[in-house]
Amino acid sequence: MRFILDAEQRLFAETLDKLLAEAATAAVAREWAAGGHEPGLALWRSLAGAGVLALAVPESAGGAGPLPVELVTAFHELGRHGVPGPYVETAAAAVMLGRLPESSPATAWLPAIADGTLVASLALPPAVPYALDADVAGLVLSVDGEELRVAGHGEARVSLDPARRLFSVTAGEVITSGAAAAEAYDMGALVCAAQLVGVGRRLLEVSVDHARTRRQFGRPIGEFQAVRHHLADALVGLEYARPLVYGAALSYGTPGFAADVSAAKASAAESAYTAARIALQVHGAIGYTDEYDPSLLIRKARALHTAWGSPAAHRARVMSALV
Amino acid sequence: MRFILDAEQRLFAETLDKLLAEAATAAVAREWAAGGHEPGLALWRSLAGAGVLALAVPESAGGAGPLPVELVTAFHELGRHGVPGPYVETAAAAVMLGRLPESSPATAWLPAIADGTLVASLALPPAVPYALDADVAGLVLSVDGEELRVAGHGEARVSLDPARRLFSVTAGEVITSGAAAAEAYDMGALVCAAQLVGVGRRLLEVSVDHARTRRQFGRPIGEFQAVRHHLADALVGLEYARPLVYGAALSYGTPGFAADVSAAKASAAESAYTAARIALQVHGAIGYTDEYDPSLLIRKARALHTAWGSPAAHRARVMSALV
Amino acid sequence: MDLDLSAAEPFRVEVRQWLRAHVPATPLPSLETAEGFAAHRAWERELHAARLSVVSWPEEYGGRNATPLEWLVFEEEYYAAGAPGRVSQNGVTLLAPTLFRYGTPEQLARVLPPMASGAEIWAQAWSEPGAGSDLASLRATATRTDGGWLLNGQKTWSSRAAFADRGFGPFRSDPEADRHRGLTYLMFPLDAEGVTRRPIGRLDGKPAFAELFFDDVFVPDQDVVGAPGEGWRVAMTTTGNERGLTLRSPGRFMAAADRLVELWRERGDPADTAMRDRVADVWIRARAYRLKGFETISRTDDIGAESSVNKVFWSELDVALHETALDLLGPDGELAGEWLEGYVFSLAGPIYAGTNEIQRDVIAERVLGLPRAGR
Amino acid sequence: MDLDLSAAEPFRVEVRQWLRAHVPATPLPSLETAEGFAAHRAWERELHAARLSVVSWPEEYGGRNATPLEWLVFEEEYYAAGAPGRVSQNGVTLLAPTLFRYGTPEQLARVLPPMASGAEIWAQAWSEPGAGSDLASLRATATRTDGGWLLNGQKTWSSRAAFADRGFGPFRSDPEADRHRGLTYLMFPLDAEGVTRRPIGRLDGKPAFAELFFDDVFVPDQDVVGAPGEGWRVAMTTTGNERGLTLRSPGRFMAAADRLVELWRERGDPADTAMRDRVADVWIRARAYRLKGFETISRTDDIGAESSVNKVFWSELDVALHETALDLLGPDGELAGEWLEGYVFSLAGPIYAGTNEIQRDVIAERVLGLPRAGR
Repeated sequence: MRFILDAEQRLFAETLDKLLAEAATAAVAREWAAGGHEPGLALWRSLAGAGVLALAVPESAGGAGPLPVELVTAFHELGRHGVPGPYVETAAAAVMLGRLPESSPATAWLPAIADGTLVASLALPPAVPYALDADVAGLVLSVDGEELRVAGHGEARVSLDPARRLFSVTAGEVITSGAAAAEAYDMGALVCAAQLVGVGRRLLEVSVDHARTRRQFGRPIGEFQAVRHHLADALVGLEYARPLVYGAALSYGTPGFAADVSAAKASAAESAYTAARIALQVHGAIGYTDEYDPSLLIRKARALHTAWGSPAAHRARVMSALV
Repeated sequence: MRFILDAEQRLFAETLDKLLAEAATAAVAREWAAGGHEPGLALWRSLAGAGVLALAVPESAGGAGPLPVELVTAFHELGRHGVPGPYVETAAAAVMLGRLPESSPATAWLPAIADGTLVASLALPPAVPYALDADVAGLVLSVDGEELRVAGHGEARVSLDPARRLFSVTAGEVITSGAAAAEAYDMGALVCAAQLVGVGRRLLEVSVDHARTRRQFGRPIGEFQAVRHHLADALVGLEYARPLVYGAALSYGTPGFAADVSAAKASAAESAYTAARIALQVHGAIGYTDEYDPSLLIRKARALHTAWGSPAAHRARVMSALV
Repeated sequence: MDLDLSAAEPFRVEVRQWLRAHVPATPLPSLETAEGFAAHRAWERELHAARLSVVSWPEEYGGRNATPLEWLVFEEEYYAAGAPGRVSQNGVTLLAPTLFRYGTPEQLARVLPPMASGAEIWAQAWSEPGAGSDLASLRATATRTDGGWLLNGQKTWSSRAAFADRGFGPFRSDPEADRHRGLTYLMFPLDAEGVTRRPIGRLDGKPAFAELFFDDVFVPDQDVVGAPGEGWRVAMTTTGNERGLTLRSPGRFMAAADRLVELWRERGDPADTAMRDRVADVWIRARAYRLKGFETISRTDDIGAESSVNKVFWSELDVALHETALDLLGPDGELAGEWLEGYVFSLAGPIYAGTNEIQRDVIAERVLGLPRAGR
Repeated sequence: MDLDLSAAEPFRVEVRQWLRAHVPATPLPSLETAEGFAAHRAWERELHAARLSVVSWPEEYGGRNATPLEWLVFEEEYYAAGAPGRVSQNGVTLLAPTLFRYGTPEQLARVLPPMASGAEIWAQAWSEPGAGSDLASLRATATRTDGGWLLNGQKTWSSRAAFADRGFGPFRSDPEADRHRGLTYLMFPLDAEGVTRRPIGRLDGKPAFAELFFDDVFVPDQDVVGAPGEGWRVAMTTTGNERGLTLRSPGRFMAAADRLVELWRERGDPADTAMRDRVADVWIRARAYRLKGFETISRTDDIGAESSVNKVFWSELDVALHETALDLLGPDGELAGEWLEGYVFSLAGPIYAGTNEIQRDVIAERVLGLPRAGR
């Protein structure tokens, strides 16, 4: 039993952190929000090059996965850096497609997903009614129960998180009746949980930095006990969401996976949102201002709070498994 | 419109406050808890002499009421001073009995309730399954729907609040089928809400005093922002529970009374319990110690939290009225 | 003690009827856009024509001397009717009370009527990049010059300033005096020579604020509010007022809570008692705030620092109310719309007009009487 | 990274079988009574006979050198089986780790075996009336005398001291030294001449503590732990340990959360999704604490101040868990019983072993690296 990242996994996280720190992700997200997808797609290709997308694709289809622990490790970094794009949706789609029989024509998309040349999105009504960034995706899927369809999309809707561009879908022909929406939903919720913990963690980091340097009333605000205790509470929440996320990743393929994912998503959403509210309170008007970067992640934490199933919905699923 | 106590009502509250301050109520409550009822019953007679019980009894039966505003004013003081005894139950019973036709034999108890010679208790299952202090009461009632019965009682059960001695009842003969449990429940919940706000208010008062005088780390603990903010939060909660309680009292006799009472009880229970948790945190081990007086009210706040309907049950009733 | 609102009933009926006849059937465009700002200004003109823009003001300035109870009733009806947001709010709730206390008769006569009619929309210009909650550390300057003052420096997070006509706020007029002294409270035109304004977006990107840069902006003596050097005291009047009821009237939250109940009825799952419990909780809190309002106007003493108790309560209520709505909407909660706009607006509540941390300090010291923390 | 617990599986099976055969069918009387204390002491003896009283200790002192994972597994099985509370807990989790670090071989050999068998039950004697959270202001004294020390003064809120055999804690040995210096950590018999103990009740009236009065109580040099004057450092080891996992093992909360789910199944209204949501929330938090425990024992570095993160989390979880149970029980929630007893116990969590306010200060300063507040 060794329930911490091993050296290779840590190195992977550090590599992604470095890659993303150099990519000026806040600017990429702002451009993505404004409809300029090129920098974001270039980053997609870089991340694919680092192996991120292949983690969701089985080896038989040109991938390296599915490797849930490595996936959540990667999505934690995607969250920390506020990377825009349908990564959650692509990973969820890839894991679902990877579980189809190899004979299924739908598995033909997998190699292109793994190497980053195919960006996917998907809708899973009712919990995930819109397809994120459907206009950028080369493949938009819609899954309802066991029926997998290729979908068209309408106009973009405006989300609180400007880098999240949501589209209604119009479901087309059934591709296969052998896919399980539950498989996509569980994996989507899991990597979304990891992303949320990353978002919360970065918000805590920048809030601590701000509290150290911002002076009011003649001293750094980090000397005020109210600020200190807010930040301590943010840390406590995030510290306990993380093991739930990794614990769920390790139960992939077992009967407890769905409930473990739900525990992780509920906890990650609550603790990241708490961190966002605290970040806003510690930053004051600076956190409330569009052009300062903390606002990007504050908005994302709220948007992801209800994405891929609300905390209440996931808690209900945990109880269904228990009772 | 003048939604504050008038001069006479303020004087009434001050008179009770003075009477109770001189009565050493904490000692009375401790003796009551140990089975020594004499000081508590003497206080009952003093309060009856000050007109408290008559407020629940109609003029036609020797009382002065029902006067809901004056009742909640009195129960706020009973709560602040931690007075033991079945006051809520007696007031609820009196108001219910007072609405029976004058010809009903059950109204014969009212004059003795008004003058303090008859202590009553009652059970209203399922929300109020036990009769408080039934062994002290000269009249124990049990109401189920419209059926009013005189009841016997079993052995005392131990409550978290040692001054609350609860008894199972064994319902006897039906006295009348014209009583409405709802009338007793609403009035009981209302005065219990007032009592809770009083409990919370006193806990805040003693916590502020403690924070001013208790020194740790070389200064009064009231200088620490965490302590200051806890106490501010306790005040905010209580300041907004009070108008709900008085607003409900003023709606007695109108169709909105039941929902207004529920709003008041839910808010009073939550804010008094919050004040109790904060009082415990501010007092530390002193608040956790039986022989120090704050512990009496800390325990009472928790016991009354679910007495006369839980906050959730009362919120459900508010929604039933709204939707 | 009573809750008899009948004295205000005729006024309630008049207001309700007028609103029923005049509130636009389709919502005005967002007031954080140039087009929406103009539409909201026109709406203020319409309110003013019916003497409903500033009901509690004296008649000579465009009001109708409404009692505090009538003002509360007006607010209830206004928000229950879903009438447009008040673009004149910064002037009416922040500057006007200050003028009533410190303004000269000339200032009252000159400033208030166009404020009441929407002809002049005012922006608050208080915060600076280095001085958010800590007003005493302001650095933008007012320097004495012939017949007036020259403003220099920078203000930021100036509400409404992207489109407003005039601004007001404290400037440092004596750099030698210590923190709370040497401030002077001034009014100035936003289109004056030397003023540069740069709209900045709030949390949803809408330019609800601006940054203001001052380069030798001339302000005549007649636009000083109160005495020069007394700006701290003058400003504290405004914040005291801001933290009372006027900034957030109970009618606003009661109307929002009623709409939330309506949303629950339309979109909620009746079997979801967990969500129902949250809706009930915020509705009860809105009712508590409404009743507290009646209590407040029943008092004859100054509520003073107790206004901080109100600020903490309404700001937390507003956030909880909108969080509940977003959660009720589920995956649609993140999409642009009335509830999301209200949520974004609510998030500013615990921050501005003195953060809730500062309010709790005020409560601890000035309401509860706890010792002042060592600074 | 893995969560493979199979290495501890044989041990789990052994523990489970032993507990199934030995856990009393009816609960022992409360350990806060003389009768219950004796019954719990007898239970410790029984555990010790099976070498299950201190599984992680070396064999020479009565343990079996269990790995940290085996210890976690033991705790899971122990609390899942509903086995009795551990009357020896103060000694085992507070004094023993201090002795392992600072004790002499003679002390280890003399103190640990009777602690392991329950022959000697230890009480913590730290707090004083004027020094709860602020240990550095302790005033009870230890004065040098021939061959040892004389204790004088008062301790209070001394857990278990109403019935225990021996006590331990820091005393002021150098009144001239400043706050953190001049303390000496001592062990002493509670039945020694000069010791007066007065049982005091906790929140439910049960005498879970005592006040201790010392009047020239002699303690020989061999009962000093660590060097004289180093009591602060020695005590901080204990508190560091206390805030880690040993004081509140994950098994305890997971078992309680599972029982809460059971209570929900038996007594909950299936249509009450509001209550179901709260049960789920605390169950998830208990699971998080369990997984965090596996993370903690997987690390090779010292968790140091991060133990404060654990303390805040488990203490709040424990209160929430028991509040949920009481609310689920409705009007029966205030009545004496297992859940109420657990609730009363949980309320001490945010207060003792350093209040949660102090823990948050520690987190802010030593985990997050925020500047130290001006004192």
